[in-house]
Amino acid sequence: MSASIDSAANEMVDKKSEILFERPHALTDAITNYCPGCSHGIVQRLVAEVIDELGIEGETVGVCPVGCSVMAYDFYSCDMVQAAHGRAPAVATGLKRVLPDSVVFAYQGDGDLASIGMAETIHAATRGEKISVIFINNAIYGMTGGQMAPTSLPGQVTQTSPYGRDTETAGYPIRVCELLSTLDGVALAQRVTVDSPKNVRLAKKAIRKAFEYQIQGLGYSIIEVVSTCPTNWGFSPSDAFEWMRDNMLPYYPLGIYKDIKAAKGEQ
Amino acid sequence: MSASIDSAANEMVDKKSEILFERPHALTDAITNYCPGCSHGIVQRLVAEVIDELGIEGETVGVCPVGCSVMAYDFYSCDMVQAAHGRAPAVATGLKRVLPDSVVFAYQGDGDLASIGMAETIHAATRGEKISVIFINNAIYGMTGGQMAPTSLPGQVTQTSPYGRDTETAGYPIRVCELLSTLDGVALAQRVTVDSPKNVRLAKKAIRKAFEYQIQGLGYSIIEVVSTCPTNWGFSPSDAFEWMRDNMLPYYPLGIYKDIKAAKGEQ
Amino acid sequence: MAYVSVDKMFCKGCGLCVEVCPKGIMALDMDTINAKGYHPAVCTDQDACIACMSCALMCPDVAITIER
Amino acid sequence: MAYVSVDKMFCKGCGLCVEVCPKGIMALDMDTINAKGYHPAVCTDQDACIACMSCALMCPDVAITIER
Amino acid sequence: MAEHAKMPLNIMLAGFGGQGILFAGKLIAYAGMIDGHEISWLPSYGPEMRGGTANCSVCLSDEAIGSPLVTEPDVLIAMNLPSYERFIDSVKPGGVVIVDETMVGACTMRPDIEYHPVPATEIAENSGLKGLANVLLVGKMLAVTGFSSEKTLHAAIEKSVSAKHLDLIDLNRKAIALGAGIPDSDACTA
Amino acid sequence: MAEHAKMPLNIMLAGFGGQGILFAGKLIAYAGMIDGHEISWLPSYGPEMRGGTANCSVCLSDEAIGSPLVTEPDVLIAMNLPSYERFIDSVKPGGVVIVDETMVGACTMRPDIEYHPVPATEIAENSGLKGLANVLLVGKMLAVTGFSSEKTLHAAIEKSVSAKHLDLIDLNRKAIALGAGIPDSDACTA
Amino acid sequence: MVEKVLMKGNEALAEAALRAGCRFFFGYPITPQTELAAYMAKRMPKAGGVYLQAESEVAAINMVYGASAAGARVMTSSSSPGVSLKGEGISYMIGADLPAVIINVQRGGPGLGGIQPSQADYWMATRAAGHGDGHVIVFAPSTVQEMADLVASAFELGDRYRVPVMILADGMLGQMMEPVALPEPIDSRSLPEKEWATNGHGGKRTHNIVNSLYLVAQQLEDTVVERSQRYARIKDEEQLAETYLTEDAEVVLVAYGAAARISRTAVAKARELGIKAGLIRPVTLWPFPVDTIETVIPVAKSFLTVELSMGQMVEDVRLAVNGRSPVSFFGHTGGVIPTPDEVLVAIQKAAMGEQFDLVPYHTRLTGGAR
Amino acid sequence: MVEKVLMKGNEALAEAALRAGCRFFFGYPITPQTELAAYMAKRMPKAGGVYLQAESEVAAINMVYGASAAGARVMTSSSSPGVSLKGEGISYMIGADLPAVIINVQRGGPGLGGIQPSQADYWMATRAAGHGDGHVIVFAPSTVQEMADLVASAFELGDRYRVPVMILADGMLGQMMEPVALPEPIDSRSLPEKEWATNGHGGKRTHNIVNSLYLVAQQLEDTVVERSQRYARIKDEEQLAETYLTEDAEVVLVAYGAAARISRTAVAKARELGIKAGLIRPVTLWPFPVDTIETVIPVAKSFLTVELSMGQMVEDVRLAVNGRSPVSFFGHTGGVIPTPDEVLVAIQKAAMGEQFDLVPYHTRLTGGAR
Ligand SMILES: Cc1ncc(C[n+]2csc(CCOP(=O)(O)OP(=O)(O)O)c2C)c(N)n1
Ligand SMILES: Cc1ncc(C[n+]2csc(CCOP(=O)(O)OP(=O)(O)O)c2C)c(N)n1
Ligand code: SF4
Ligand code: SF4
Ligand code: SF4
Ligand code: SF4
Ligand code: SF4
Ligand code: SF4
Ligand SMILES: [Mg+2]
Ligand SMILES: [Mg+2]
Repeated sequence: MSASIDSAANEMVDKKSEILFERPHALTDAITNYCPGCSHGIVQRLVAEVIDELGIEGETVGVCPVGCSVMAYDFYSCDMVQAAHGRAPAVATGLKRVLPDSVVFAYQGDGDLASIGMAETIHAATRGEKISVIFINNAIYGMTGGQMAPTSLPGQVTQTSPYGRDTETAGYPIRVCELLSTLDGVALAQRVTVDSPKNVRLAKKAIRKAFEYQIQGLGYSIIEVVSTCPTNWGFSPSDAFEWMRDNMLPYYPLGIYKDIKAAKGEQ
Repeated sequence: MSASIDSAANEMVDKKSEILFERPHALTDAITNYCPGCSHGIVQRLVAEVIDELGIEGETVGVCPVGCSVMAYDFYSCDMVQAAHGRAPAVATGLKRVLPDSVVFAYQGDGDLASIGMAETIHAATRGEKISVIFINNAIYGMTGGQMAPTSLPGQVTQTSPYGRDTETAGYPIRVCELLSTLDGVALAQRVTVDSPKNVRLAKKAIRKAFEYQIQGLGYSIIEVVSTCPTNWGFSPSDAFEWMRDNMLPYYPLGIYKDIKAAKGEQ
Repeated sequence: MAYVSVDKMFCKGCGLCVEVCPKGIMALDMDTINAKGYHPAVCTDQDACIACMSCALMCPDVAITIER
Repeated sequence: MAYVSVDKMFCKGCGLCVEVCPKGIMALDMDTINAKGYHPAVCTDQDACIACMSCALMCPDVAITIER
Repeated sequence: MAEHAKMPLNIMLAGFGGQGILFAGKLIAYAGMIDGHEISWLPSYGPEMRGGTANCSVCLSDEAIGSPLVTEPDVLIAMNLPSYERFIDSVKPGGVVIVDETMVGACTMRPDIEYHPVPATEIAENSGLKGLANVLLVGKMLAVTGFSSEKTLHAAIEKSVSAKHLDLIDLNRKAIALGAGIPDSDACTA
Repeated sequence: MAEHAKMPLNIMLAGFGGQGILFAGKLIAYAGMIDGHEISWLPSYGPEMRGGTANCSVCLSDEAIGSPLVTEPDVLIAMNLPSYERFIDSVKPGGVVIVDETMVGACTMRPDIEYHPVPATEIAENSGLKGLANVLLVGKMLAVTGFSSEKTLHAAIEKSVSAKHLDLIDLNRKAIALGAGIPDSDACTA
Repeated sequence: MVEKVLMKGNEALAEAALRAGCRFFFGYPITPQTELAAYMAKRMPKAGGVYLQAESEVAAINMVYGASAAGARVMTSSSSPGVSLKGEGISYMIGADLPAVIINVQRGGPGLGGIQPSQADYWMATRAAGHGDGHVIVFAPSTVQEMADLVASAFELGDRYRVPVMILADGMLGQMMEPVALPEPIDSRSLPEKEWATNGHGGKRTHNIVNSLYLVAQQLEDTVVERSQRYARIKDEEQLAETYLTEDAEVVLVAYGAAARISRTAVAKARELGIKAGLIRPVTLWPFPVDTIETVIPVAKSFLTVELSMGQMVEDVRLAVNGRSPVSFFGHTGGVIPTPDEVLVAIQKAAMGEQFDLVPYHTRLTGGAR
Repeated sequence: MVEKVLMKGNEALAEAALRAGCRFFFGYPITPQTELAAYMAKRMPKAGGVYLQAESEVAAINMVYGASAAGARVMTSSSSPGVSLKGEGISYMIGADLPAVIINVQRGGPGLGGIQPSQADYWMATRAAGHGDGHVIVFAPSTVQEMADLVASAFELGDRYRVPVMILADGMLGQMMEPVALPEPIDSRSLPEKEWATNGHGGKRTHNIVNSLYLVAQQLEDTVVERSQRYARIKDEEQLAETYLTEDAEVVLVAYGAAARISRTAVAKARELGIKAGLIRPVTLWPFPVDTIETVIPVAKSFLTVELSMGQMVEDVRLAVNGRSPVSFFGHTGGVIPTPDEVLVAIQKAAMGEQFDLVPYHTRLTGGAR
């Protein structure tokens, strides 16, 4: 049988066949604008799968600020709001305060969340705003063509650190989970990655937990996904994951940085 | 002898008398706009004393953003720059990059530093910008008449939290030293207060260290001064200190949160 | 055994599925080029598939469906 | 013994010096009112002063000079 | 000016923060409103208020009020010396000036105005009305200008004082009556 | 159009990102500049570039250039099918169209243009000039339009290629010569 | 008849918003709008609404953006420097067709400036609340009563046309008290549903999107053009102005807000001197009431614009008059309040047929009456 | 003769700044000004200067404020939404009399809009860079050569008048390459000292203060008035415009930047058709070159403004013409580039004495040529 799924082939599949894996309902049929092999695609799918599993598509509003995922409003089937660069936490706050019974998530890049949007991030977190933030840390400004991000590594060459990030003048990368976990309003802060099927599964679990904590009204939850940008890093997708493992993970260790339930001994 | 120091009385003082305490040179003769008994006055003097002791008045540029200390440009004898609300770290960065051999300090309130200016604060800190920040944490917006600050305590009544700060809706106070000490660019983060002569002495030592670290090029230094706002708290100056000791200090413990030299075993 | 199908329209030929398949049965079809200019992936041996889902989990473009 | 002088122009009568003086010799002069409407502080007994500097350290308006 | 005051009547009240300047202005404004006039009330605001002086413009008129900022008052109520000095020259010729003599203690140099010094703070303290010198002066103004009636002012007090403080309402009424009855001090006629 | 090209000459180059479209445009622009013409070079930019198509407008003129955006090209160089399809209709009647036949493979439906298909990618690969199909096509354009001279193009190459890559300069020169010499493929004349 | 209460302008704005069904307020403290936020902080929790002090004006306007996207009637307020900071957010609201009410209680500028009343943000309000082609509707109350009344209109028009609406007040109007008859509270449930709102599709419709991004230029132009058609309707239907003695006026003053109050007094004084002066008081600044200007053109011999600025609205008057009469300007800025007598001097000059720009230093040079 | 190099407009701006003695650049990434920042990031460290990627546009403009206060020649660059965010900071610079060069490589708006060329920030640049009474000088280059040349003028005028200067470009000019003869680098040491700079008094003078706060209204007004006197001088002395075939022009086009290039082609085409068209190209947008407009008034029968917006500069043209001729508008917005033929159609209409606002949907309705 051919691997193609043109309609004829589809019809040949036994009607009673069990579907083990398919496109989640919470994703539209739009082809994304992400480059081949970009982590954005994986993480975006995980969020959609979680929405499906929790059966909350009709009550969910997503916020996509500026970054490579700016057009996520076309990709998700739930209601979507495009937000100004860095302001997703504020926009999500406005939404959530009006719709306290809805589920509001923001999908932010590292430039968005940790550079221009740092004040909004810290304050949504300290307010314990009941939103879930999916944070794509790819150590670069993807959308604008590869400038230094607040999470770019020391020595990392980017368009705006052409001689490698010099910590003397450009400072040090920010570890967002570590930073946020000092704040009282944070219910969950966890760092994951998606470089292998196993890690993808773990990432999804974390995202699900973030949504659940929101639904339980526990506060602000953030899942930082250490990600790749094959295009601007100049690697193939799988080499990009390799570079990420070798260089980013030591600086950004995976793990749970704050879990309000675990802390309370509930888990 | 009369306590008044009108000129006649002054002349009566023996010329060879030793002066044990006097107005520092780095302060002008202007009468401040601070309310009676306000901590701002004490801390402002300490900074001036440190400038005198280090003999750096001619090389120092101070930055005063908006807040009760907005007019500090009239109070210090060194060059002064008034900055937009929250942007003192950015303005100080601009100054310091042009004048790397000068000493640049920013004198910020809690609304200024931890609310509107949070992004600038975090980023100046993570860049290890070689500036010294004097941070007046009085748990209120003094200048605008007593609104809730990011550091207002849970339950604290202010003009904009008339029923007491409700952490469910208004979130939790931010502990700035704890937050900043997670960042690599920070050389010194210390919390002090000025409620007694002893603590005033300690505060001055800390401020001096902050300036010294800057001069040594070690990075960003911040001295948080847990302070009072008798006017907007509605207490007498000394009752205000009492309230501060009873309520603020438990939430904002004094101490050194980061000291790059101590960490390196140099001190 | 499972049916692994790749939607050519979505696939961007990134090769991540190829990389992770424990059975080595995913490959890019160099003879096909889709509308976006990519060589889509294809399962070269459905019978060998152990339905481990690795390919689908890694696929950034949700191009893969797995059925039994 | 030291000379503690308070500059009336600067003093805002906040009373912090009064509060901290270990010898209890600082007081607000209720008979004087300065241009800003405050009762300035005054040292009521120079001879008792131990030059501990407490008053000056606490003074937010740098109104106090201490000499020996 | 003892007959019923002519409209428009522009009033400036000034003193230290804490002397109740804004409240006194509000009483006058409410009275004007109850009497059916157009009225406006404008405080000075901003950091200068803190610890410093406070002042407040009140306009009563029978036509729409233009600028609510009183620059040439028909009536000046001054509760301290700096305020007196700041505003005395701006009073309209023929205007009324009422000062808390306890605080101001100055005699006027202007022959072209009606000058009414009353030791309001002192009298208030001696009459169990501590802190109500401001209202006393409103009473005095009522007597001098006839801008309203005692009845109206009582109603104004009810609107301005929270109903929770019934006792305060009473004290305020007393202060009005007392103020209306105080004769000019003769400090300056001597 | 084989005689020296008439000015103004508006050129559109289009293909996939990575095919060197912008570089080919730059060569033409530099050549025009060296020849003393007014020139402009305008890329398409933005996210659409990523992975997708790239195109570039080059204008040569003897007067000040107005809009640098070429909407009705005198010359179209197309390096893939989507680009060919997007721009073919906009070419001026009488204009020149040069396509990389390896990638485009289409024959034109327009009788009112000069159509020059050459299997540039194939020839480049077979001639040790992998990746220089773009420059080959510039050579072909030179031959077809006479917009400049081989000498000028050599100078343009020197300006466009970093001096560090002397070998590259040489390869580019070869590509120009090779391109100028390729005859039109007869794929479409059949 | 509704009983009148004495209220500050800032408080009237807040109370009127509550009565117009606004249950969401996001702001950041700044003088001289303080009382508005304080009032909201007190009342919102009791009204079952949300008062949230944002971390900055930037955050506040983006919270407004989110709340409006969710379909709520929402308000923010600030003063000049804070409104500058909202520029990007306002532009986003325009681009995403989101209504909201934005209050600017203006103070003196530029920079930190001062905290006294000013009208120097006229251009920012009417021309360039942010980048790009776009407008907000701008109301300019001149009494406390009008502050209360215009809030309701602002929410109304915002929802009807899907544009942000700004109320351009100033420190004087914000701080002063006047008697006000408060409008009746509306029943929020009676408001029409916002079908475009991103409030969760509940499985009942396709997903809604709130967005201002259009990477294809032609698509972006199409949205801007569609919006400009709404603007054209607004210009046709929503101009508002009050006139005072304009019927036979030879010198027509044009002034809004606080400046209009002073001008009105000056006009009355001028009439006493036998000068046929009149006043047009724009209540909407955008759309600018060109139709009202048109009505006075036949009789008017000259125009005089009075502003608490160096002269901004005067350009709109000149555009409307288009050379048919001289248009002069008189103003003070930085918080200095012109006196009616100063304006009277300017009226006298204008009555003599001069055209001038009487910025303050000129007045002082020529011995203006202050 | 200086050898010409082929450069992108964005790069020319950067290189010219370096040659004008600018050693400090603070910016935040945004399309379509990317190459400028990238160029600075590469060159500054080698030139002994500072390239710093700020955490946001707000931070960037405040770093510029600090660097300028310290006396440096300093630059920042952004594109429309980012420039909105700089509004408060620019207003502070105006208020504190601090010079700097601010680049806006405009893109389509409002909101996130698009990234294609646009001129829709004209009002923001010329009227309301921020709150309060204040202006920045605005230059509008229309070739890459001019981008290089105007940078030097911008630094010059900024320092001379102590005002921020904006260069208003657009995505087309930023991205295109043209030959450019770069200006000679200046010797920074030859620049006059800035006595007002807060660079440490070194015991040699009293302390300098950089500030825009004046709590006493009269003091604030005095500073604004003093500044407005500088503005008056700028208006007298610094207007710049280029004319093309205006001497006998009956239809005078007014267009700047990219729109001027297209208009120039259209004018040439119109001349071929026998229409006496001409073009005024403002090079300074503020001060607007009213003197140049005045020179063509005697002959001009009608004016046509062409912009990549819904029509903004057209108001300045109307203000300058003041009713003496009809002033029409034609434009596209959102990144759509008008063709010379479309402009030609508009010229033909204008030549027939009509006054119109040809926003794009009209063109399409009337079968305009695109
Ligand atoms: C106010 C503003 N500044 C700058 C930009 C330009 N911009 C768009 S996306 C982006 C950064 C993207 O990086 P990141 O947030 O890390 O997302 P990624 O693309 O890497 O997923 C920037 C700077 C903008 N759109 N708005
Ligand atoms: C952009 C902007 N927003 C708001 C304000 C108003 N404002 C002035 S000072 C201040 C806060 C003062 O509080 P803080 O920083 O804690 O200083 P403090 O007065 O308590 O010393 C605010 C909100 C302003 N000047 N600018
Ligand atoms: S630029 Fe990088 S982050 Fe953006 S879509 Fe491409 S690979 Fe992903
Ligand atoms: S308001 Fe508070 S912080 Fe400000 S000067 Fe007065 S006491 Fe100090
Ligand atoms: S499901 Fe597992 S075995 Fe089957 S094709 Fe995918 S990766 Fe290979
Ligand atoms: S992972 Fe998905 S997109 Fe990538 S090659 Fe495989 S099927 Fe195609
Ligand atoms: S120096 Fe010490 S003892 Fe002397 S007056 Fe001051 S506090 Fe009292
Ligand atoms: S501490 Fe200073 S200001 Fe306070 S009362 Fe004593 S001398 Fe006066
Ligand atoms: Mg990123
Ligand atoms: Mg504070």
